[in-house]
Amino acid sequence: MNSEIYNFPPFFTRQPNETTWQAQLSHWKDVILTHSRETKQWRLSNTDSIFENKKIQRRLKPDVIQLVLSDLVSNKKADWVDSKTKTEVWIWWRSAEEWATLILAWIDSTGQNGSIVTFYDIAGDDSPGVPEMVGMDSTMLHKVCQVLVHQGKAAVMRDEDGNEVGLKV
Amino acid sequence: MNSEIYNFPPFFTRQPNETTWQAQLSHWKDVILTHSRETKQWRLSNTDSIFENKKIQRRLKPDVIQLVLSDLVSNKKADWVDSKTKTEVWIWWRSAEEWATLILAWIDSTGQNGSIVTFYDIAGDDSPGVPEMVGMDSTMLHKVCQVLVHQGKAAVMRDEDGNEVGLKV
Amino acid sequence: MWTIPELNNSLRPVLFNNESDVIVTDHVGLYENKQKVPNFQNGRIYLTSERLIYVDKDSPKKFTISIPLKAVSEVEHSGGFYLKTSPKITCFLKPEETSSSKDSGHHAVDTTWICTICFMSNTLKSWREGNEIPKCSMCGVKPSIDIIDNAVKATKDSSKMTKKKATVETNECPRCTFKNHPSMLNCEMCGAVIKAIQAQTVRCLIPNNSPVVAFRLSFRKGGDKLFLEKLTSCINKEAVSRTSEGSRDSKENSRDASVTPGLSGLQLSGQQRLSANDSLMESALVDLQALMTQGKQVLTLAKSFQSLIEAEGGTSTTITVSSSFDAADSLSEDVFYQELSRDLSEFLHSGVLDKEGGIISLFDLYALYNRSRGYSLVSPNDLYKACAQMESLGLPVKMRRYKNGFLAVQEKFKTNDALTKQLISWIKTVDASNTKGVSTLGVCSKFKWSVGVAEEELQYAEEKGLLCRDEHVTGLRYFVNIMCT
Amino acid sequence: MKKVGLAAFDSKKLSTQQYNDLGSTIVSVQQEELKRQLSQFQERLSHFASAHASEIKNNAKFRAEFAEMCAAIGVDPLANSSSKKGGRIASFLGKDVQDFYFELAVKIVEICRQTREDNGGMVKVTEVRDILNARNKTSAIKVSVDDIVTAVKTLKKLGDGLGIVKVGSQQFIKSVPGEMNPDQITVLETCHVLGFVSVSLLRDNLGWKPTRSKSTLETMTGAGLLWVDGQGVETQYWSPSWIDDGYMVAANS
Repeated sequence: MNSEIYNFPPFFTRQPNETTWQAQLSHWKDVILTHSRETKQWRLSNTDSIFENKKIQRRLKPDVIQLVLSDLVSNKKADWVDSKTKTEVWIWWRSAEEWATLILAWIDSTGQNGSIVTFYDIAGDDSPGVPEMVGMDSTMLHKVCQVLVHQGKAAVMRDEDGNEVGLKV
Repeated sequence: MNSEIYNFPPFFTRQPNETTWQAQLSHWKDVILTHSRETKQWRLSNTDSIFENKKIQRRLKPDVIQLVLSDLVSNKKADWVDSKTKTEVWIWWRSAEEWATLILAWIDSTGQNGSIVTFYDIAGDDSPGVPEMVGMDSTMLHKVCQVLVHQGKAAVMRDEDGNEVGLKV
Repeated sequence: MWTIPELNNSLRPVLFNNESDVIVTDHVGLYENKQKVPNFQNGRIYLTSERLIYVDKDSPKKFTISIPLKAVSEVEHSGGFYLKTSPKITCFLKPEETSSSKDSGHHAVDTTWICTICFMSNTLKSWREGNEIPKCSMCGVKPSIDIIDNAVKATKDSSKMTKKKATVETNECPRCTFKNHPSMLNCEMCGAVIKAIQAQTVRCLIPNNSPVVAFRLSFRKGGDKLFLEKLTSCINKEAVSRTSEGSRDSKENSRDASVTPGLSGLQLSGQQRLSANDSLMESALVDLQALMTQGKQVLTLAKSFQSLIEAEGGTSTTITVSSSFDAADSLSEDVFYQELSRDLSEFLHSGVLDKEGGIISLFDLYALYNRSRGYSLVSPNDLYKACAQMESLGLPVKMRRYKNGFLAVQEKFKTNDALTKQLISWIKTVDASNTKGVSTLGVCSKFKWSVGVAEEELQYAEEKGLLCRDEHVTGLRYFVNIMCT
Repeated sequence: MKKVGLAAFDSKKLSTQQYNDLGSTIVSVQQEELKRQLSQFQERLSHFASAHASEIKNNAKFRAEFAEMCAAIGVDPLANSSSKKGGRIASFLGKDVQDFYFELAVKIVEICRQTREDNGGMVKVTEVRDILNARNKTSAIKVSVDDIVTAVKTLKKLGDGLGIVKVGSQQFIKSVPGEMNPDQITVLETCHVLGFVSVSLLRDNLGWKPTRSKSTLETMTGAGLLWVDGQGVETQYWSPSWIDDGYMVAANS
């Protein structure tokens, strides 16, 4: 994480200068994405501790946090968990497309082409699964699979009561 | 204590805002100097009643009192009685130079030029002495006399065992 | 007869010690005898208590001239209403001024010559070429002509030499003999004028037009009647004051000789002081003239009360600079603003601008300037208009408008970016690690700016992306912007 | 007959005592006399000023000297002890209504600058009025809130940076740039009731969530608009306008 910026007090004040503010937003984007990747955090709430740096006693004001999150969403780096309340987002530190290719590569490398692969296999907690995808949120995983279906590379398998269970590549 | 700010509750809390804190310090300086002048108090301890306003149940915390006293000293309005323990100060609500000129004026007006004037005459408890100097602490009086000596306007007279007794103008 | 006056950096004539402005009118042209003086056809004419000064509009430094009122014998107004030409005021010059046109080469000189017979040194009063050769006062023998000539030449050389030596090396002050630096105009110790500015005198403006009998002022945009009225009153006053000069003896008020010691002395001196005060108040405050003449004494009396008041804890507002500019309603609209603008520039350069760190907000300038005037105050609108013209008048100061509408006046040569560079480099030295930033108060104490100016300068740097801000409960601080790299 | 020995010593002590008493009485008597004379001089000077108003006004050199004299003895040359009793027009030294407002504008700028560190650049108009009227008690004219508002309006010409801000029923003079957001205005308004606000008070009365109150209060404290009192039952944020007369002491010293 770019610690120099994160320990820079003005980083926690909304900058009135437009160019500086845009730069500040993009720095916040990097900080959040890196943080999520390193801590394997798929969801981020607007009260997450990332928005407070106790070491320099600075924290981002609530209204500014919303601006940062909306900026993430508009840059397709995150999606609102609930677009009405807008209190939490899913973090795409890798885009859905990148995750899709990773799944395909994993399926290839484990020779499971053509067989049915359940969500659990891909990202189950204690299953080897796709590297770095362990514990991915089901909604996010669902969206990644849609990408594959959309690309015609896989079909979604449903169990008896119709909720999606796995993929067939 | 008539000044309104003395009855303003936040006056007894160290203000977090730097600018407000500087204003608070200077108000405390005025309050203390006026208090000393009115009550003819030459010394002020860090447990003096001035630091507590019972009417509004507010009192200044010890560490803040030290800050106020050190501010007085750095502004040459007070001297530490003992610069190690720093528990008490002498209050210069008139500077040593001002007191010196007052002594000279008093000596002139009472026609004692050239004669020996003892500390007791100047500031003895029941001697008329220089107006407002009655009961001045000997160390302070000594410092004032040093000013006169330094200006070459007077010489210090010592008794047999060498401690200073009076002035010769 | 014409002298070239000195202009200060706001292109206004530098007034002598007790000289004061009376009136100024622009769009005036100058004639010598009957002819138009080229290059002197469009300028401002200043009438002061002692001089008439013409300052050209286009090239003030080159075409500026002045003439003492003493030289003018009478004044006449002509033209204007029925003639198509603009109204004029003709000033006739005193005869004897014009007649001293003799070649100054060998004007009268006092010399001493030594008699070759008895070696007696005889002094010779104002000897001229053709005079008859004097006899020696001791032995009555007439010396030969060349002895007299050598003596005359010797005294002339020595006087010229001493005069030159005196001014070049020592520049000694006539009043207190303090040896000033050669370039000093006023003595550092007592402020007396050492070198009357070598006012080159010019015989006539138009070549070989002398003797100049009169000069004429042509008023292209009016204002002549008012100017005439003020000019005639000045000339009459000039005449009156010259005759009474002899009688005004400045008697030094003698200090009471004996100081009786002791208690009775105390009582006596106290009584004397009180009665002296009473009599002074009695006589001085009778009418304006009395107060004028005894002004100095009354001022010292007032000052003596000052210490008493301070002991009482009252505040006595000390007025720093008094501005002699008079917003008398006699000036036309734009001349008023120009003169106000120039006066503001002079006021700022009397130390006020330095004290404010080179930039002063229009609010603070308004308060300080009006405080220094004391009376007939200028309105905010007047001050704004005057400041707005500073740059176009070529004054050393200019008005600046910050982005959010804040107005200030600063030195002309200082560019905005130069100020910002200065600010940034200071912040970098004070907070090299860029971890604590600077507060507005810190900037104020460093650059001697007011809080308002400091905030504007910081925001200007922020708008440029050089600084960024940190809003925290302890207050607002500014850091060097590292987010944009 | 001169006393000798111990007796001489005693009497000497005695006489110095009387000597001193006499000395100090003389000093204090003269002090009183001087004070009487000073007020007489001030009176005469003001009277003289209004009697010779136009002459003083037109002679620039003398005017400056006269102003210096007034300043030295505590007569504020800008004060308008009008010779016409009452009424808005101060005809001291021939000043008309305009001069009255310019003078007022000068003092307003000075007061804003003086009290800025206490109140963050927001001073109540009524407070400015009290300071002005306390300063020249002798003047026949009492400055009103409307006078101050008008004077501030004339200052508009000198650029943005000084203006009137309405907070509920109260009017403030704001001498710092930047706008106050609605939440901050509401906080100041709520302070008019008790002098302070707190997070719980804002929650109970305005239904504000603690995070919203904390953030607004913190910004306002950072801007010097509120003082913090940490010794109440809960942190209380006070409006400096409640220091009130305290200003007068500060303003006068």
